[in-house]
Amino acid sequence: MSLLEIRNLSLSIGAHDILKGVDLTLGPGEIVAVTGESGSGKSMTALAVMQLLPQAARAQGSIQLDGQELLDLPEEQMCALRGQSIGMVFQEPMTALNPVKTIGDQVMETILIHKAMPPAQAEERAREVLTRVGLPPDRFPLSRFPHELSGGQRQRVVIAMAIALRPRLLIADEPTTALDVTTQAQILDLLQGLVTEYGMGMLMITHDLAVVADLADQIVVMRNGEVVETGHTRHLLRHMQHPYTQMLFEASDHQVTLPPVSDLQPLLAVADVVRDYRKPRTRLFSKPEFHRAVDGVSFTLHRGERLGLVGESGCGKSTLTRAILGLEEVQRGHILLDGNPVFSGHTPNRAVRRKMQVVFQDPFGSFNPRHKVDRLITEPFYLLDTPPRGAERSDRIAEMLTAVGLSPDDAGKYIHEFSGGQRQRIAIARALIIRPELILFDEAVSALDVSVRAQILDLLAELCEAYELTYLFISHDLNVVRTITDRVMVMQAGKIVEQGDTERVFTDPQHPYTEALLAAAPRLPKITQGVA
Amino acid sequence: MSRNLIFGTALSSLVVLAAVLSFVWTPYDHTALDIPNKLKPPNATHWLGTDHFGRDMLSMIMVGARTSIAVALVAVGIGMAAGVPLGLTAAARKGSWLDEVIMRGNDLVFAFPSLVIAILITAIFGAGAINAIIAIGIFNIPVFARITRGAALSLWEREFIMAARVAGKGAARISAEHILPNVANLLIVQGTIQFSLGILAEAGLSYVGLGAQPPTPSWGRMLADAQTMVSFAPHLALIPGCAIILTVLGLNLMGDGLRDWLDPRIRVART
Amino acid sequence: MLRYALKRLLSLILSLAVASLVIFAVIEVAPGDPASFMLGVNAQPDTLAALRAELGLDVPKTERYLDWVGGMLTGDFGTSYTYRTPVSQMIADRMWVSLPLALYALTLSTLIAFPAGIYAASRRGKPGDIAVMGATQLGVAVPNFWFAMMLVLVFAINLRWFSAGGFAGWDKGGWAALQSLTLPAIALALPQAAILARVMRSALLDVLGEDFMRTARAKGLSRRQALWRHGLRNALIPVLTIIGLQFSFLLAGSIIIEQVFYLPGLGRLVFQAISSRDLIVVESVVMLLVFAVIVVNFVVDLAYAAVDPRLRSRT
Amino acid sequence: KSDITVAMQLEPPHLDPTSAAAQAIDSVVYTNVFEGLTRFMGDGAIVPGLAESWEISDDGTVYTFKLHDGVTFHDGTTMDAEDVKFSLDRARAEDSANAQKALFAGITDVAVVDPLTVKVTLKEPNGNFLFNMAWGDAVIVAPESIDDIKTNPIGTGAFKFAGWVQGDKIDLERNADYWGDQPALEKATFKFISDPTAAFAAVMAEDVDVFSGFPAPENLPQFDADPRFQVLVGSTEGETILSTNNKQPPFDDVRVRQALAHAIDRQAIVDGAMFGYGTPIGTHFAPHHPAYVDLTGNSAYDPEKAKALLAEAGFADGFETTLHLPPPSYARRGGEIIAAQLAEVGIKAEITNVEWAQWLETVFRGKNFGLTIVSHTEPMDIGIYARPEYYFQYDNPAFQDLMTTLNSTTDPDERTKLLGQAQTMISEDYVNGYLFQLAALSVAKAGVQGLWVNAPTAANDLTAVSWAE
Ligand SMILES: Nc1ncnc2c1ncn2[C@@H]1O[C@H](COP(=O)(O)OP(=O)(O)OP(=O)(O)O)[C@@H](O)[C@H]1O
Ligand SMILES: Nc1ncnc2c1ncn2[C@@H]1O[C@H](COP(=O)(O)OP(=O)(O)OP(=O)(O)O)[C@@H](O)[C@H]1O
Ligand SMILES: [Mg+2]
Ligand SMILES: [Mg+2]
Repeated sequence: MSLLEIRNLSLSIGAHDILKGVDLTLGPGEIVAVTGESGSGKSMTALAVMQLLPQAARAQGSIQLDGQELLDLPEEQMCALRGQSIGMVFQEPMTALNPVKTIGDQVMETILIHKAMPPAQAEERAREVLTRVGLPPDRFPLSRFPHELSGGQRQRVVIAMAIALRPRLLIADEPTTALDVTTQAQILDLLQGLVTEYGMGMLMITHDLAVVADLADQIVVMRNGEVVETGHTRHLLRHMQHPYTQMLFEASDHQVTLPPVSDLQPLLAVADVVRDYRKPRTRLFSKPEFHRAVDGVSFTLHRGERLGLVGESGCGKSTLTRAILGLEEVQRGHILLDGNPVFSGHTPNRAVRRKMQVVFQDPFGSFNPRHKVDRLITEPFYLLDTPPRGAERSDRIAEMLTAVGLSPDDAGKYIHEFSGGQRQRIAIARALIIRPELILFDEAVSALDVSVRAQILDLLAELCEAYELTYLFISHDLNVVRTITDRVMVMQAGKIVEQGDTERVFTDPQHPYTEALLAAAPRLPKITQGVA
Repeated sequence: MSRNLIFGTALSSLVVLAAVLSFVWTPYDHTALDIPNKLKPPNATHWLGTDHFGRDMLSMIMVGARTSIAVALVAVGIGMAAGVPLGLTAAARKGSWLDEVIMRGNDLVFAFPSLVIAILITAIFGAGAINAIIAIGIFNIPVFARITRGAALSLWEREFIMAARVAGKGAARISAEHILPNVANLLIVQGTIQFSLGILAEAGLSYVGLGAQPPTPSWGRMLADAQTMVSFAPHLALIPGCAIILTVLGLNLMGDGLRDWLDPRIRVART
Repeated sequence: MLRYALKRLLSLILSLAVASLVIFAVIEVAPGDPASFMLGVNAQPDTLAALRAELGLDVPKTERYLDWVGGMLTGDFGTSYTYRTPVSQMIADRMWVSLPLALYALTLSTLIAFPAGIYAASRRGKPGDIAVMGATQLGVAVPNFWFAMMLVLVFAINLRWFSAGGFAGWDKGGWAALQSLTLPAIALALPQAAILARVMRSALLDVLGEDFMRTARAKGLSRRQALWRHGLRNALIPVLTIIGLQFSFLLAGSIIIEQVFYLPGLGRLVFQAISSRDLIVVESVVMLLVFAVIVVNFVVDLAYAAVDPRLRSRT
Repeated sequence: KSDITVAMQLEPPHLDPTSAAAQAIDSVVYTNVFEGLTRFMGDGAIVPGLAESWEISDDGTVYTFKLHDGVTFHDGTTMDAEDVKFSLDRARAEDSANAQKALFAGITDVAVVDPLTVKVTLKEPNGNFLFNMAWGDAVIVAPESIDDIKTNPIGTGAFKFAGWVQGDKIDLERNADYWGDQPALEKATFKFISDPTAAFAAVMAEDVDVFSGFPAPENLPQFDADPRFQVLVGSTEGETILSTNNKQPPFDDVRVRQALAHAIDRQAIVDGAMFGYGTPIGTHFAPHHPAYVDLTGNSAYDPEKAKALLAEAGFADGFETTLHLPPPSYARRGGEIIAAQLAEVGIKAEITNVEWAQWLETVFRGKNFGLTIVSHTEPMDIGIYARPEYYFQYDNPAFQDLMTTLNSTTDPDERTKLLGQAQTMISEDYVNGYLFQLAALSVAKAGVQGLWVNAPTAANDLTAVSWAE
């Protein structure tokens, strides 16, 4: 008999139908992965099982756990099930823990709230599960507070809380999305180990198809609140039925062809750059200590070249970007663009600045919500001595919008009228409008859904053709970097540990860190397309 | 628009309307004494009765609204005019000595018990509307400085500010072009609330005799005058009291409504 | 933690120093001479000069400032011009009225606000919430002195349950003293309680939307358990700020309230001292109030650290 | 019942009546704690105090006082001629802090004849000398207790100082060793309630037994109608006047001052500000005094005449001036009414409310004012009109001569005549706007008897007060 059985689950919030007849089955010891693009209803399905839906939500259909119907279970009995029979792990480890309670208390709470065992024993159990998730109490005492742990460690605590009572069902909603590739690999390993060890069933929600392919016994693909396809992993990968599923997998491994690099004139020269941040003082009059975010970085970027920069979160990628843009002074070394320093004296160099533009990660945060698109994308005109006016200005706007696949009419709209992908197009238009010689992409596609990401990568390739772009592409997503760059640098703790032609680095990494990074990254199996 | 906003706006507009109307028309001359007819309860000729000098209460309440609004409005204006630039500067220069000085200065003003200082200021420089405005205004400065800085700081973290910096814009320009419009909602809401607090403060100062001077009517002074007569002429205390309560209530409801309407996420300090 | 406390302490001392300068400067420019006030309309010039010398008013201002500050550091606040008794003694006496009053009011307002705020937050949008919030809107709008007037009218004059004012004195027993502080405390507390209840509610609602509350529910805690075990302590952080600020409002608010109930507290003292130009008393009392506010905020900051472990490790 | 709680508005700053002007000091200690050679009675009469009797030399310059035997101070020391000499010499000394030094100005010598006899020599005869010696500023104090007299007053009176809770109350208790008749009360508490509302509430709630100098006349009818209370309405020495800066244009023109006088409706002020309590006056003199001349006719309410006078003085369109109002309600309320009445004849008086300290500084000493309202509560103070530097700056040599003559005149009839002349002179010169004599208003519980109804000086004489059975 199956552990969890969802039949014809429909859900509406007010007038919106969020889920439409979702079916899903999960057996003990099995991992079922639910995937699909953002907003497809993955989280809502999970929350429905937990009966932790938003207050206004109305659910119909049937959700059975070991034959027990959950939808019409009274709240007290549901409370008894949560934590005891069903455990749940959430996406954001940074906020999923109560900041004012120790991790020991929080893990023990799961046990104590169900009166499963007396406090002394509960504490013993807490130690045990924390050890199991890789936080042995001799190194991570129960008295630690969440803020004293890293993101990955916090996620382990959340997992420990969820498995403390060995629930039959574990629900994990994007448990690794917020984590580094290496940490992600460890956490996924841990989850898989727990499932086999305890014989739990796991409902795993993720939009990362590589993870899905790696881990799941069964895959459920959702779109707009409906299950479009479901099946055993190996079978589904080989025989995709639904075009949406195919599109999803195709887009995840999207490849573009870049035009060849013409001549190799050096454009950007970064030599031995060091950027220190002053740490908060530990003692009142002690000498300030420094955190070295960028540590002796040197490289050259040639005109027409597409350079990648990869590395874990916090390794200093964005800091380097800001230094190159001349937004912050560096403590040592020089950054020359076309032979001129970006920072002269203590002031940014305007003449150099106008040769550079940037595209940021967050499609929602990178625009002033109060300005219209025309004003937004012409902001870089401020760098020009004689900015275009009148008809010339509107022509440039129209040209740029068309170039990034939007319509000139969009100039009069506000940013909230656009989707995430469209916004990123606008961001690219803004970067291109003064025809800079260098563009920096700082995680420019990381926040986008796979299909949208594929479109943006296509757009970039087209633009390379049309405008002969030179760019530095920063990302933690190795697959993307691999296809969109000619050369790549690997950064670790502020240092560039390896650089070389992209293909060479990916196929034959020299540095152990690069190797580790590549090994940790989940990879999509080669999918034999069009068999069906 | 929420019920709060509609009700609050209606109530506040009523008060503003009464104040504006009082410039052109009041039922009686609000300064005209009629001692033989003093302390009359509300009746057909004097809708809200007469005070201890026989003056028409309705006329006085209408003209008093003028005083309350003027004092509170100008005080809020002072607070905004000085506080917002300070807050913007502090945020733009986060962590610098300038930020430190501005914020410590704010803390210092906050540390002074506002009413004591207001009393001191008016006692020293003389009672009167102008000094009341200054006294109330000074304590509005740190409120606006703090709230502006707080909101601006989080905006400075946003990527669109980074984009503006990449476009070569300086801190002053960014503050004016990007930060200010984005904190405007917050300031409007806080302004409404400070406005209502200003009305209460003016009433308090006038109550202790340090607000607008006679013959300019003021709700607070009407209350002070009424104090000893509550037991035999309760309308003298009830009417100005209700005027204050309704005005403040209206403004607060409007502030809350505005906040929900303009942006449900913004935070407003209510102290 | 200690470092954090030390750093806050340093800025506290700095604030106090600046505050003392400001207070002295502001008060010294006040027109009105304490000596001529004391001697009245028929004072002869020579008498006046004699008195000014006796009061130390003929000393240069900088010297007087240093004397004053130096004295305060050793607990000597000088001698009142009009009362001719040590200011520290007067303040100490008055403190026994003002401090219990402020604390009483603070306790009352907390006792009212916490349950009201928690109740409203847990019934968000339901009639109970709307009723409580409506009441608080009204409470915020009521001027406390007007409220005090109404309390006296109803409870002292008409019902005669409480005395209309005055202070029984602690020597008459704590009960009598508390009783004479009850009406003033209520008058001070209710408007503050309204504000506090609103803050409590919105802080709780914010916390209820946090991810860790969902985590708590996922562990099997009921809505109520999650609220009490995880919500309250986190909501306490903004609430503490307001309580800290309220303390200064209560101290200041008591100036008027003490007037209405003729309580011999600091507020009355400062009012009388201002009108009789007993500058040294004014300076010292205002300084004391500022000191109280700064210290309370310091304590609130430390309380934060007790509530929020993130602050403990921060330097 | 043998204890009483007397409330009053102002708290004394300290308790030495010989070194401050504050009337609140006298209100507590006069005759209760401290006594002088002579004393006021409730009806204003001057009777022997610590001096049993006295002889006046024929030329009127030597007073020989015979003191009561067996009088002791509260600290047990005896009161004798040395103490009298000490007290008078202290008051008239160069560095004396006595607020009424003028009272002692005429004394040239104080000599101890024997322990119970003192001889006081004056420069010239002074018809007011015994009156002067009755003032609170002239009470007899002892050198032993002078150092902390301000906080621990040691006098000879029927009550001893027993404690002071500053900001709240002062306790007195019966002096068992009192030389005179024992008072009926064993204990007395003076409570200080400055706020008029609080005063009303305190009386209503029966927190106090007596409220002397009740600040809110509007509440008296209520007390009167309530059988629990009695209302005592008497007279004070306070001439409430619209003081006018005689040196400041346009008030240097007598026509303008006369216009002011006619523009004011006294009765409206008495009704509006004092709710009917107070006697209209036409000159600076107490109506209950035998020498009083009713001159209210000189300044009858007549706005038309006021306008005409203003036009004649060249102010047909009126003018602007300032009106400084000290805290008491007679001034604040009266000021509002006067401002409105002046506005009727075209005079725009801008009201500035001031504290007493400010009033003393700007108005009284700085003479920087146009108009102000104040009650002159010193008894028999018409002499201030002979001082040209006095804040209203009336400089009339004829009047000054009149006063010199008066001071050296001892014949009662002659004095009455001279006083009448003086009253008329200032009334016809319209020096100030004469409004009304301040009423002494007190509320007491129904059973209290023996209280002063009038207030010839600031005092709450409790020696004769008792509770009815
Ligand atoms: N509290 C809510 N009130 C109203 N609508 C909601 C609420 N939460 C989610 N929705 C809507 O429900 C739909 C499904 O959301 P859900 O969170 O399940 O998506 P998801 O597949 O988990 O997406 P993601 O990958 O971005 O987490 C979305 O359209 C979303 O806008
Ligand atoms: N303004 C700053 N002040 C102090 N430290 C900073 C500041 N900005 C960045 N850092 C620190 O510098 C290091 C590098 O940060 P950076 O943002 O460059 O990392 P990143 O590689 O871009 O990471 P991510 O992939 O998460 O964006 C981090 O440890 C970060 O904490
Ligand atoms: Mg989701
Ligand atoms: Mg980054």
